[in-house]
Amino acid sequence: MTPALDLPFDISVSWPFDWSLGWPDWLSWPDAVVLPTWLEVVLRAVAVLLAFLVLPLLVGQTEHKVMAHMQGRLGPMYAGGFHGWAQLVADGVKFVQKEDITPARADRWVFRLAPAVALVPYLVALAAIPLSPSVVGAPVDAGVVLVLAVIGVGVIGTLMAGWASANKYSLLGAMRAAAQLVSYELPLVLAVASVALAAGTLSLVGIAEAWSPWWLLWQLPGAVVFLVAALAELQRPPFDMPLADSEIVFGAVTEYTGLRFAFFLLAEYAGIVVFSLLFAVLYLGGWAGPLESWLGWLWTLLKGFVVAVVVIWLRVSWPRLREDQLQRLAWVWLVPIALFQLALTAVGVVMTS
Amino acid sequence: MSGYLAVAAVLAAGVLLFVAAMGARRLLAPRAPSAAKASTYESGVDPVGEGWAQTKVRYFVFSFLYVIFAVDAIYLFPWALVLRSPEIGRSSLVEMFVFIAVIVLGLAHAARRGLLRWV
Amino acid sequence: MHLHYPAALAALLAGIGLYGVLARRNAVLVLIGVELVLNAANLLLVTVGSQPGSPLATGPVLTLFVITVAAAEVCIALAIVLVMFRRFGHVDLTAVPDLGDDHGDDDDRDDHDDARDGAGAVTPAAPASPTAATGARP
Amino acid sequence: MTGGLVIDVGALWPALFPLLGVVAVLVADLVSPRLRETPFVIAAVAAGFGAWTCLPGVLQTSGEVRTSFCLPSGWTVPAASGSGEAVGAAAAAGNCLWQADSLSSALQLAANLSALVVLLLAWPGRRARATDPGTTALSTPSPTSEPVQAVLLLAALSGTVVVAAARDIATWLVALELATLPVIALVALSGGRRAVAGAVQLLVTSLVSFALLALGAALWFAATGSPFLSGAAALGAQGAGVATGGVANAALLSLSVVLVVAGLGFKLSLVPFHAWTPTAYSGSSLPVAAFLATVSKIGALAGLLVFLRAVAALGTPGLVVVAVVAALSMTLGNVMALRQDDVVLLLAWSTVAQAGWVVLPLVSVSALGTSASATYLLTYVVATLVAFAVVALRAREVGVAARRLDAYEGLWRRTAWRAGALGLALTSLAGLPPGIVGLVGKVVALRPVVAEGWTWLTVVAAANAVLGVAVYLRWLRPVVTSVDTPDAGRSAPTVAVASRWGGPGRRGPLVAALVLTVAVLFVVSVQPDLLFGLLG
Amino acid sequence: MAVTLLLLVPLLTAVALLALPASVDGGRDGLTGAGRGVGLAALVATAVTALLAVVVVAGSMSVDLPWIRALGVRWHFAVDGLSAALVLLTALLTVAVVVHALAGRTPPGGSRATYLGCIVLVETGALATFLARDALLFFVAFEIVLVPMWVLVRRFGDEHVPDERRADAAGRFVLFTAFGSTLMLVGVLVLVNAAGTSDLDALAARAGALESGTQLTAAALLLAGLAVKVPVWPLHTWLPSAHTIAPTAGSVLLAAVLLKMGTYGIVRLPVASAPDGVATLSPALALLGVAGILWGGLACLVERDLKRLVAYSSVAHMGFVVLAVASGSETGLQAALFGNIAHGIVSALLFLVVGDLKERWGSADLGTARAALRDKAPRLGLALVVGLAAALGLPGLVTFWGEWLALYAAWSPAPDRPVGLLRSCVVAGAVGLALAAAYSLRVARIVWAGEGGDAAEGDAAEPVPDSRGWQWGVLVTLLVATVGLGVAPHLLLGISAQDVTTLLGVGR
Repeated sequence: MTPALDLPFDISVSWPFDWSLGWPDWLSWPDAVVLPTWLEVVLRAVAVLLAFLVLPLLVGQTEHKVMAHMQGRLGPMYAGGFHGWAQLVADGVKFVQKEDITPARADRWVFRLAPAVALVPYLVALAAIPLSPSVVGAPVDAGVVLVLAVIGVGVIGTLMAGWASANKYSLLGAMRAAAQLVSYELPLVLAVASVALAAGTLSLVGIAEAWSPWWLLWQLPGAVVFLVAALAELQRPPFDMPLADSEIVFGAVTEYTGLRFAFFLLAEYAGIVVFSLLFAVLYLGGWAGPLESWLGWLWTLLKGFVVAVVVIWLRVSWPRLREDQLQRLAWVWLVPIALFQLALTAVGVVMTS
Repeated sequence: MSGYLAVAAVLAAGVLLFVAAMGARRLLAPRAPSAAKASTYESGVDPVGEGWAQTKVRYFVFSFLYVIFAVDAIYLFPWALVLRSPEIGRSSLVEMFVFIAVIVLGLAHAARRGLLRWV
Repeated sequence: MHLHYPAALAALLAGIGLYGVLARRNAVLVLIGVELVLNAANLLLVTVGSQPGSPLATGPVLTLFVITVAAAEVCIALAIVLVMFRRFGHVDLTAVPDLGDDHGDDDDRDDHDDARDGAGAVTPAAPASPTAATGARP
Repeated sequence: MTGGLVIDVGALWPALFPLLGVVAVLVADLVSPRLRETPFVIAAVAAGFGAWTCLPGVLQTSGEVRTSFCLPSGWTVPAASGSGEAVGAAAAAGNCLWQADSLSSALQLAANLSALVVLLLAWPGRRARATDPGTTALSTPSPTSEPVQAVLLLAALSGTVVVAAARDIATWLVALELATLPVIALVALSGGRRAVAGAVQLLVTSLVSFALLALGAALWFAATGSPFLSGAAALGAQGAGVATGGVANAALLSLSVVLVVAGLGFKLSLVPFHAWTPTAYSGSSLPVAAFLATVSKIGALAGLLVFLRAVAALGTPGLVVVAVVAALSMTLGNVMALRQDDVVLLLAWSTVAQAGWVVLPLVSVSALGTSASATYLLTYVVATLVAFAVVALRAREVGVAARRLDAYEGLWRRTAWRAGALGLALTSLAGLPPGIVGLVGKVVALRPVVAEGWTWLTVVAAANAVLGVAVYLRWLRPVVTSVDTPDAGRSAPTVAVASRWGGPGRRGPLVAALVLTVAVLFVVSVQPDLLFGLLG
Repeated sequence: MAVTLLLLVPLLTAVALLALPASVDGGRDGLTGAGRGVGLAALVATAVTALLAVVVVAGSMSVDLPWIRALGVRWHFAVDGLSAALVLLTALLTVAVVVHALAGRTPPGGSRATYLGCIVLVETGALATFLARDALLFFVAFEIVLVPMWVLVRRFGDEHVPDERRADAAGRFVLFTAFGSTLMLVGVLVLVNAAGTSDLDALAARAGALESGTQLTAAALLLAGLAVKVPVWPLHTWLPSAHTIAPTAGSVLLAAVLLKMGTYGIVRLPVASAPDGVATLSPALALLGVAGILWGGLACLVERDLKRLVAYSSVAHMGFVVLAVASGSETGLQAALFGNIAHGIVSALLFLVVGDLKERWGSADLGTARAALRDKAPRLGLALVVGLAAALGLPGLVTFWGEWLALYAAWSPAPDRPVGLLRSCVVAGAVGLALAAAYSLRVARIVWAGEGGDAAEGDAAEPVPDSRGWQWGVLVTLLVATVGLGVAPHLLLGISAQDVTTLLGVGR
């Protein structure tokens, strides 16, 4: 894969020595071993599920600690011993033991299914994001489209929850969430389209392979748009109007208790993971780095983790936006910037190809 | 193996996860329903009226805008695949600029007419 | 995969959609019925387009077009349904006044209503007027 | 760009001008959102230029085609599984997405001109309307609705223009909807409760219509494997019959034809798909109703012709569906029109009836049938526009009362020219001299029917010619009746409503619209050959 | 060029008259200067038209220009033996009608300009119909008369009847004839489609080549359509009401001109272009003709309204014409054409007289006892008696030849017609003549001799003003024509003989 930006002068970042010797033989996957399809599929699903259960917890724990330290406090210190590492596990156990209440006026089935609809899309999205060319849960060609599409489904979960709760605040929260999610989905999609345009492929692996350090500059507006839009998609502060507990109690999830509520929380952190990894793959070159073919997956995870920390950081440092400011930001700033980025990318591609 | 098979498997795994978690809850969580618990929670106040009373038309406007723009954005992805084509690359660039210009014009129109102004 | 299954699914979708269009009185449900029929058409297009020998990717491209038009249609439709709700207080299609024959009742000649709409029509996004919000339900 | 699309911009101007007009209006609106007349000026100029650029296409001899968006031959889609010779035949002109022969160009010209007339009818006044309770002197004036109207009108116009020249299902489908959707918004924007009722009816209709059309298009694609609406593609579907599944393909094709006829039947307001027509006409303002009655119908018929011409290659002996639908439309439309005392409703039901006449010649799927159908449509369009212009002028004087038949009591004595125009229009619609063009239109419409030997249909048509005469004479009667007190027609207590319902528009554009349409009607009545010359 | 002028002069006059604003045309009475100007203009125009008609007929002129190329319709007008007399009749009669109208008062309902404009427009349509030599052109011309005639009946109709009856009569007239002409159009299209041309001469020339099935279809459609206009029993029901309601000018034009368009059309189209079809249908035609004769005669015997009575007598007379056509022989066609003219003159005479009487009496009810006309208004009485005598077919008057020739022709028809049936029809037709004698004498006895019943008293006994001035001049002209052509029928028969022979010869 040739780099998309073919400059007249040659400034490719070359690492000081060649790390691409590859895995030691004993570490590499034996080519000869071909698993039966069903087994491979099951293994992949289990692996993705495991990652899905672990990574959000990591992010959550990081948030606890990072936020605490930024605010000059300690955060959880007791559960599990060392710096409260098992705090979230304990939370999970607690949630399971809580009584599950379905309000009397609720639309029962919709109410009960909503958490799953909110959560599962992120699982599927995670499956399609490659950590390296070979380490990917579900290798699909048009990965970008798939990830964007399933993320879009998440909003339905929130809407279902808000509508089925038969609660004024929930409905209002759901409306806000829906308006926000649809508004920010557009710049998100446009930014991703720009990257896809730059790479000339819809495959996430292909995009990451086409990445070169110059993209950091070339795709910067798009990256900013993506990050902001992703924050809004996650309904994280400063874009947490739909949940704003001081105004509308807890928005769409006001009526939820116990494990179902936990699912919504889990969905949020899974979302952070997904978007961080996606950002890493699209804008940071994914597994590009020293020992690429060997430790590529680690690079992706690390980059994603850094992005996640940024997301946490933003939560701590920004106040909540008002609903109308939020919408204006999307339509008046992000969409035009994303379109500008698109034009920039297109011109660049045509000039250089 | 098709990647989509894996996607389906992951989907199934997600559903299984949900079902399993609910099963665990059923085993572990207590059940003591009461009318007060099952009533709508509005910060301790008895619920009055319906939710739709607060619904604003504004939300619909954004959904309209989204539907239009998102569907337009769909066309950008196929474009990504042909932009490098020596035959129609450049003409597609021009076409897409016209396309984007029209979209921007529509957006500007909406903004100028005050559709994006909330208060 | 054999093409019969998607085709059968498309037929099923179209049938359900048509049933929805014909049997439902709620405007939104009719809209959903129409979407089902459109999806049947899309499915058919994609199915047929996936046959080898279509260098223009006609099937998927056509599907895109149909989706686009359907989206535009939904926008208009929802806007109209919204206005309908504000005007009539319901979205029941069978209860829309039929103006097709002037030998019917003349109750719908509401000129006051027309007057107010002169301003309302300018900005479709204007917040629901007090009468529409409170006095909507008959 | 060797090997790429061959785009001849010159052939596209009829559609490009309205689209450029849309852009120009939007830009003007960006600069100042409180414009009233400027958008209409821009729109009128756009429609005018659009009409002007149709002329080269109209003047080309029959058989010539102005093409654009031509695919290089290598990209031609093979017809489904075989019949290579059919593909070869199609390669000549069949792989252009835009093909405007003289018939298409004539329809485009008519659409542009009709839109121009509708614009004149809808022309806004200079001042803000006085009866608008929303704007007091102190509050900031809200953006005007005129730019929106102009944009919607032009958008629908461009859809109509494109559909006439579209030769592939994608363009065809998208253009048809582009011609329809803005009109729904126009109807909804043009009034109050009644307008919403009309818009809802129109909306449901066009939703269902689009669903059927999309399904029909998908079936066409499934049957032929080709996105082109060309005879070669249809032949390909049949030719494949020998090899595999040909019977199924033919069946698919006929199913597709039925769906498309039904879908476009909605747009043409053919019975039994007509129910929306009176409500929509009645609810919307006069110019919008005029638009529905003319430009929309042109678009629908253009779409139908594109499709049927492709099917015609199969040599289908004739479409019983079309015959039945035509007979029903004529009969029901006329019978219902006979009952109306409201001229807009009368025109609405007359549309239904005339739509029956329009599709009548299509029972013979031949060049004769298609051009006859277009001819009849054009005569109907011109006459209807004249009628609407007269009603608009009357509405300016007496307000909403202009919709009642008795508002035309003694029109002959008061304004003989206007009454003469209305008389010419009504007799044209009825097919009586002095509206010779209507008479000739009926001759033309009946010719293919007689040629194909549809005896029962001719009898139904003859009976409906009589019913139609009765319908339009009902309107003509008050016109020629003398009223001894000259002001009897104006006594309706609706002067307050007048400014709103009739619109605060100025008289000049209305008169211009009337003069323009009457001139056309008169010229083609004296020399119908001009009209036929248009259609090649 | 004269042919075009012949059509353009009345057309433009009519348009100008109709377009005159209400303020200029001088109102209904025409006493103002403008009103007189309008009347004079109409009179001059019709006179010029009549002059042109004479010139055209004398010179056998024609015009042939392309008109609607796409349909192959040509602007082809010409005069021949079949149409010459009708053209003259139309042009001259219109002058008479206009003179008569100017001499009397304009009926209420509208301005004088509109009234005259409609009359002249009807003339235009009739002339165009008689001159047209293209089937589709014929159809177009055929339709022109509808709207002005409708206006005449609807707007200027009898002021003494309620508005609904006027509307009913006018509407019935238009709808019946429109239906008939649409059927005719379909028939024309069948012919044109089969023969590939719409030129009447070419159609007639190719008649032999047509299949019998096509001929039958075309003939049936054409006969059915034209029968409405003639009118043939049982399609005549529009006629009595239209005649009764129409103003005098309208009645005269209807009876003397419009009905002729039907019979002329039958000769011109089906007989010429689908002879075999007509031959097949001739028994039915003959039977219907006879039915019309008898029905009209019987209706006249019991009818109380004088105008309706004359209208029914028209039905009877037209029955003779139809019978003559059904005979299929040369004599038959001659009889039909002659009967046409004869009826035109006589019905014009009768309608003028009856119209005047009705205007003077206020109604035309025979049941009302009135003073004898011979005493009170001898001129009108004379005209009425002569007209009635002509109606019963008295030898020496113009009608005699038409009816006698018709019966003669039906007695010895063309070889391919059913002789027995036609001869039975002749017998029935003779009965019809007897009926005509009966009702004519009835009217003469009641109106002329004043023997209606009890002695008239009150207003009805008052003398009616007699016909004077121009109106009397018109009546005299018609009287002269009635007697003159009755004495010298060969003047008329000679004109058409040649063309009838050609027509029948070509058709075989």
